[in-house]
Amino acid sequence: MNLLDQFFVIVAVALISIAMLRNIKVNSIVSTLWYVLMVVMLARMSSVAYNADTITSAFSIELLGFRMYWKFTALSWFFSIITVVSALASSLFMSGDWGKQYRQQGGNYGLLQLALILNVVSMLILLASGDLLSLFIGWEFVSWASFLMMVLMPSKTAKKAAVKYVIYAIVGAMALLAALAMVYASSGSLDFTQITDAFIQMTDNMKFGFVLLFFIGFAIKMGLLPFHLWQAVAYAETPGPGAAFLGAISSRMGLFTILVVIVQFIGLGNLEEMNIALPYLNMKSLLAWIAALTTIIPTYIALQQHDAKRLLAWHGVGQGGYMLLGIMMYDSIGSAGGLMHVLNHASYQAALFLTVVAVVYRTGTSDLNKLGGLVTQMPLTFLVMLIGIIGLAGLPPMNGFVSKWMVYRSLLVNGEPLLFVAAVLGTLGTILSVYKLIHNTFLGQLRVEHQQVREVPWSMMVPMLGLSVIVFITGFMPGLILPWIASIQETIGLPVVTYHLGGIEYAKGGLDMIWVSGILFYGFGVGALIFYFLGGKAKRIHQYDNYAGGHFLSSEVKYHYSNNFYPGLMHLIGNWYRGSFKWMENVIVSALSFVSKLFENMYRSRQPVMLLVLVAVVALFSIYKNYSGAGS
Amino acid sequence: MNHLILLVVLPLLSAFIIPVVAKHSLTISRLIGPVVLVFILALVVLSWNSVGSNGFAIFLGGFLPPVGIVFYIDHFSLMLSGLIAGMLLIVWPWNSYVAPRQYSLYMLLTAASFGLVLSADLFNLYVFYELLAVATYGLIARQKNPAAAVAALRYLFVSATGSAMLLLGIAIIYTLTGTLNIAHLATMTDQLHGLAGLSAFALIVIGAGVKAEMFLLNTWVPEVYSTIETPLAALLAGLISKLATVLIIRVLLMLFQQSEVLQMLLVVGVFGVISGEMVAWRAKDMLRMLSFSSIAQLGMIFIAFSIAGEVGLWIGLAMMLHHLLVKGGLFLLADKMQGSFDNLRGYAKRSAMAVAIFIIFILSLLGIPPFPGFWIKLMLILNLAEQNNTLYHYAIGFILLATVIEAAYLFKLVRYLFQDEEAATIVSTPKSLTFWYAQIFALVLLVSLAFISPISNRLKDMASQVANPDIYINTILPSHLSGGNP
Amino acid sequence: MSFVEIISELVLMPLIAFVVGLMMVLMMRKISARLQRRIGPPFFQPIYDIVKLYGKDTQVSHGLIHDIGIVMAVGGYIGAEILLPVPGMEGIADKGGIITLSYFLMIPSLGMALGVGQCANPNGSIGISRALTAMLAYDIPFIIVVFGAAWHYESTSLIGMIEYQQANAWGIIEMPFLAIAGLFALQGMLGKQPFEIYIAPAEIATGPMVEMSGKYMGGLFVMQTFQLYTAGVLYASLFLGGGESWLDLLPKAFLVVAIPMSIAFLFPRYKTEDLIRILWKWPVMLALIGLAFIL
Amino acid sequence: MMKKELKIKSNKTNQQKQKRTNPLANVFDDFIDFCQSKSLFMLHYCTGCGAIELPPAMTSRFDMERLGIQPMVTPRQADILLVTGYVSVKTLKRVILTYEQMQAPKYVIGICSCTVNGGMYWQSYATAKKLNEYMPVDVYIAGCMPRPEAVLEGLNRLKNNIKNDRKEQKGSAWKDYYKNYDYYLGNQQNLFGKEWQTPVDVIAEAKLYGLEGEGTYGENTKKLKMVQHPLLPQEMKL
Repeated sequence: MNLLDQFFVIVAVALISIAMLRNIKVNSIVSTLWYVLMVVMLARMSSVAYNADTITSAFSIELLGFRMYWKFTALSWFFSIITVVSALASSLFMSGDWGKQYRQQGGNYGLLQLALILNVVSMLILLASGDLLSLFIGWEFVSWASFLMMVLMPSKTAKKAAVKYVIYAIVGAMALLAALAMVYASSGSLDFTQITDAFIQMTDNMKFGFVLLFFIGFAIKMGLLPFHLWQAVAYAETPGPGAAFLGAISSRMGLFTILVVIVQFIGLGNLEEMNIALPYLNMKSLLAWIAALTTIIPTYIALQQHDAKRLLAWHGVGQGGYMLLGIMMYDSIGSAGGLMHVLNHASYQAALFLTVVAVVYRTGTSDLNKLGGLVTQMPLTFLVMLIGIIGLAGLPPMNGFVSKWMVYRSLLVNGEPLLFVAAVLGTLGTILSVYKLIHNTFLGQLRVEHQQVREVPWSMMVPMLGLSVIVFITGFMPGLILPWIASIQETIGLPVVTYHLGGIEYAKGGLDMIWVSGILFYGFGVGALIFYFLGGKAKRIHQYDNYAGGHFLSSEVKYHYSNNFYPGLMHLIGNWYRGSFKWMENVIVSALSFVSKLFENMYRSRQPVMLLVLVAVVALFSIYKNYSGAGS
Repeated sequence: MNHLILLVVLPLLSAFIIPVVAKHSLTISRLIGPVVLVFILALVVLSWNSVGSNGFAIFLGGFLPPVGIVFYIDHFSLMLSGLIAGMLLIVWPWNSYVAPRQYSLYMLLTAASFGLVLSADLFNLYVFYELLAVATYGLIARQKNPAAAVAALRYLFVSATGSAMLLLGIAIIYTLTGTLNIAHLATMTDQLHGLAGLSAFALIVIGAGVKAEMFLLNTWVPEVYSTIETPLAALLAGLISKLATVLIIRVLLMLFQQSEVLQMLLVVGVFGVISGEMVAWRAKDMLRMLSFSSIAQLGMIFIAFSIAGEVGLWIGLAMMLHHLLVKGGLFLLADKMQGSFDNLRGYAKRSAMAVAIFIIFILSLLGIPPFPGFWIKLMLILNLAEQNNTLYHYAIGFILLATVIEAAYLFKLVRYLFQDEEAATIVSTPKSLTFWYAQIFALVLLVSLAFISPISNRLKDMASQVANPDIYINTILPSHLSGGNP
Repeated sequence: MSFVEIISELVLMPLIAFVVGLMMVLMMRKISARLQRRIGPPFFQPIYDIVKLYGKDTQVSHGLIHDIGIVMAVGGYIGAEILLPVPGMEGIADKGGIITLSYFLMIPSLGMALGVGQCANPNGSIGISRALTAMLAYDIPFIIVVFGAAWHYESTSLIGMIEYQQANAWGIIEMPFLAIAGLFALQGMLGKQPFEIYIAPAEIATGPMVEMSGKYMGGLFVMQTFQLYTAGVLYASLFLGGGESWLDLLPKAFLVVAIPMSIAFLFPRYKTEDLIRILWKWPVMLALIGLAFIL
Repeated sequence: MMKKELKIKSNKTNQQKQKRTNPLANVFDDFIDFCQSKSLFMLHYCTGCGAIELPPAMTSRFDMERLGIQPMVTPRQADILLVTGYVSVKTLKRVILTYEQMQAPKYVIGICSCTVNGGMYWQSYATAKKLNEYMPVDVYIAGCMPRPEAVLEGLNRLKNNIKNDRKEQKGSAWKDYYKNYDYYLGNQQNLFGKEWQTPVDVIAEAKLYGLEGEGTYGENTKKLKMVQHPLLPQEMKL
């Protein structure tokens, strides 16, 4: 039994014990402990992450002529640690008072914990997969586990979204199956290494089909354009901590598979050689453009949302674009940025989702038009959200800045002006939208009905604070993460990044986050000195003591700005993307229903016998034609 | 081993006895059917090991081929026989209000099914096929609702026309060769590969295709399945269609194994898959949806059989078994779920177990790992991909597309089941007995997961046995006929 | 880099920026006065204003975040000044680079936005909403300009860019289109007419500043000095060859700031959507043309 | 009568400021006073015709900015409240709220005769006649309407008052509002009724900044206490 086997035994036991335990309290404690144990196990396997080793499990299945086996590489380890830590945070969050409220509202707490561990287990199976078949099976497990998580919410929209998700997931799975068939057809085996061989043997057209099939399969999970429609609603409509978990890591499984299949085994160099139209547009740049558009469009859709959860979920879709964009740059900094963004995004996204859930826990709504001014009531939650949005917007000194910086740097070095602009456009949209989020939730006027709201209990606060510490520390010292990234790059055959504790070393302008954060905090320090030592004391006043052009404010006067937060912008660009891509779904559905209507009419034919005779006549006639033709 | 002839004889006899006995004792007449079926099931199980890898023939009345009636028995036909017996036991109408005449119809159906599986000459096949048809007409027509009567009439018309074509095809073959013994025919396939021979084959396929739910010939299916009693529908969809398929496969394998024919089968299959799934997508009630879905599944089986050689055969067999299990189970579950989907709202709350089983079935039907359906679909797709023919590759695309559509409608249904508000007219939970059967089906499905390797090996053996005409010929024909032209 | 050097840079750079910025504010007000045929404020007016504001006897705060917002706004700029290389003080600036700097410049805006948010005054929130929209508008041309410059000088470090220009030719000569586009963006960045909808005194009561009194307003006045200084020096470093000495740099910086000021009063105020439209149309077009020349 | 008393009280308070012995502190205070006199942000509450005289005072002809005076739009930012014309009862409520929302040191200039004694609206039932009954007025600029020169003259007078505040005790009329709040409140209550209150808690402000005087509390403030809905600032709760 090597470490990986032990790890999987622990995971399996955890799954069984969580499924068996009926007692809510014991279940909560035990499941949290299991996640801690998993983190410990992963830490014991850290040689994988630091030295780019591989651990292969002794366990394998031989079935129908295929051998499935499982292994851990630096890549698997990286994604696994994110998965397990996010699960730990979610599990801890739901284990206390949140879970109590959830049960009181009629939720099945045990099932939620079970869904969480099932998600973790299925992701770990996927992450450890050693060949295409085990990858596909793990992939499907992940899909259905997240489906289970999504249907837990009783609302009608949640179910609708979950079913939509299932259809998308099946489309992805089928695309993947087709790609698998292509590999099998050319080599008779489903090993990862066969992908490369199969690819080389293919004709140009087949190569396109091959790459696209894989890509579609993975892109659907990741919510890349044009398959982005399912994700946000489905994630947003998942019970709180579950949404945090799914939003943090679930859709990144798509990125993992892209990294394994497309980057490692097909190879970005090969993609670069596949010209599409002009010398400028090859397969790699096409994918990069898809990534860039994914950063823009979902981000601006997020800007339109007025539900905090949906807003965050749409950002989750958009941020995926950065990851892919960085990787598609095929250089050391860009891919490091893309990979790092997975962890960074997971940390702040989970934190942000949890803060929103905390707000919902206290106020009962995540509608941004029905909140406001909660900062005095829930200051720590505000702090976590502040750290989270700084991370999400990619401003220094949080970790989101580091990874985005790397992506920008790489775009600059590689001379991709339009992609660069696209990436920045995404970031700007993010800033707008996260300000709206924090403003409409925590700033502005406190509503009368929220005057008694208090800070959330510690069981919910601890995971939020823990995550925000991660957001800060990995931003302050990216060098803690970069060795893992370097090992991954080594494993999957990308150029390896040079790093130090503070960031990146690069001849023409590197990044040292310790300095950058230092300067920033120095600036804040000086600013605080100026503020607190110059000038007299200020008087704290009530929100109704406010300038309103001489109007007297009271609790009857709603003096708050939240609905349609960016009217000027929306007036201009609102029409540009409203319903974009929805038409695609609609076209497909109506085409299908047209064809199916035809078939239905056939089945309803009034003259079945005539139809039968007709078929016979046609069949006989065609045979006759065939033969007489062959004869002459 | 000649006692296996009882498979046909006993049900036939009991079919005639039941009305007579019923005049004296209703209870005994009720018991005859199940007892016979149990006996046959035991017979099949007991004689499984004694049947070697080559199979053996039973010559009725001592007449040797090509003249006499011959039954051919191998593992494949034994398996089918077992399934027939088991299936009939499951759907057996225990209700007290069922008339004895209906029992005899069921027994007639049983006898015909066994005959169809075992017969080794075309004319006998036709006879049993007709017998089967007659029995089903009767069963369908005996349904209480008027819609069923209309459906039965439609079925009667289509099926009778089909039978006529089957007969015509057989007649052409007889004119060409002067024999109807399949083994004998197999020795002179070159005579059949002409215009007339192929036409005959086309007619046979069309004739049998009516019951095999082949595309364009299956216009009777939705009406019938959605109006009749669900167990009966399960029987028709699960079993009878398979038997007709077996007939086609027998003829195909023995007499017409050519690539064009296989491709024709492929095209028909693809159309079946696509049309079935698409129409099922539009369906508004459960039974109709399931019956269209079963058309699609049959199409998939045809696609599997269109792969030349043992591979296609064993995948097709596996699919047949899987479909039998899953679709049978679904029909059993749907026993009480008739009517529009709206009535199913919130069903999950009333019967969580039923819905859980339902989901297991549909996941397997869709081919979601790790359920058996996945492995079958995987093997089908990988083997289609291996074929050196673009037609087969397109078929993959259609299968995948069909799966997506299938997922769309099945999960639309799941959404209804899980919806919170309850329907206006509440659908009652399934009857305990059928529900138990459904549970057993699901259990079998899950247990089979652990035995994928052994099962697939068995199926491969069976397939190699079936796919090899030489074994068949050598077993049935006397050496003077087979030896000359092996 | 010695310890003393670091300390002196940390202290001196913001201080210089403040003093120069005060003069820029004065220049701005003088220019506008002269354009309107007025005399304009006396020389020390910016100092009077700031001292008066910090010397207010009473002032109101809407809560901790209101205070912290001002700290962040001033502090963020102080940090940014340190990252902006000026003659003789480039040691720390080397740690950042143009990307870091442009993101640094968003911190004060974020800080102010938070502070204004807690004031619970919708005028302020509207102002922030418009300011952020304006940022979205002018950052697009600005970012293309930054890209063009970084690509042309083959460096993302401002020091590298300045070195390149001093060794070769000024950016404005080699990339005139980008320089013009940059100037356009600068107008928006400084929030001068016609891009000052987010202040709109008569409509939303100076937007973000609506609830700022005493030292809060004073902090914003200090921020304005930094803002003008940053804009001037940044543009000078990108296109005017930076400065070998202060005598070289300061005239350039003043000139850069003087240009938008001079144009500002020729225009009315644009609505938000018009502001976006014009900033996404002309400067972006110019910048893309400029980019096409250098790529 | 009342007015005289007020004068005396305000003189006392100004004397308190001179108690600082540190010469540097004196210089510092002088410097701040100087800057305050040099930089005045003005909020013009344009109620009547007098407002028409302000644009020429601000623009190129007279250019207020050379005196360091510029217009501002919210009371939070402003130092001077210019009330330009008659003040109706309804308007006065707003004027008072605006005044209370301004931050000290704050100055009030009444422009036109109407603010001095009601002017041509003397007989109106709906106007408040004397502005200084409701808030301390630093400078009155009489006239109907006063010319821009007069306005500038008034502003200059105010500047001098502020500059010489500590010597001549002229520029601190605003403290009077805190120290004699009861008096002003009484007048306001007379006009607006017993329910009158603003969201600004003047008494708490006076307490916080040590501006309480003998006249801060009185019968009128007691009445206010009866009807007031106290608006305590929202504290952060952990």
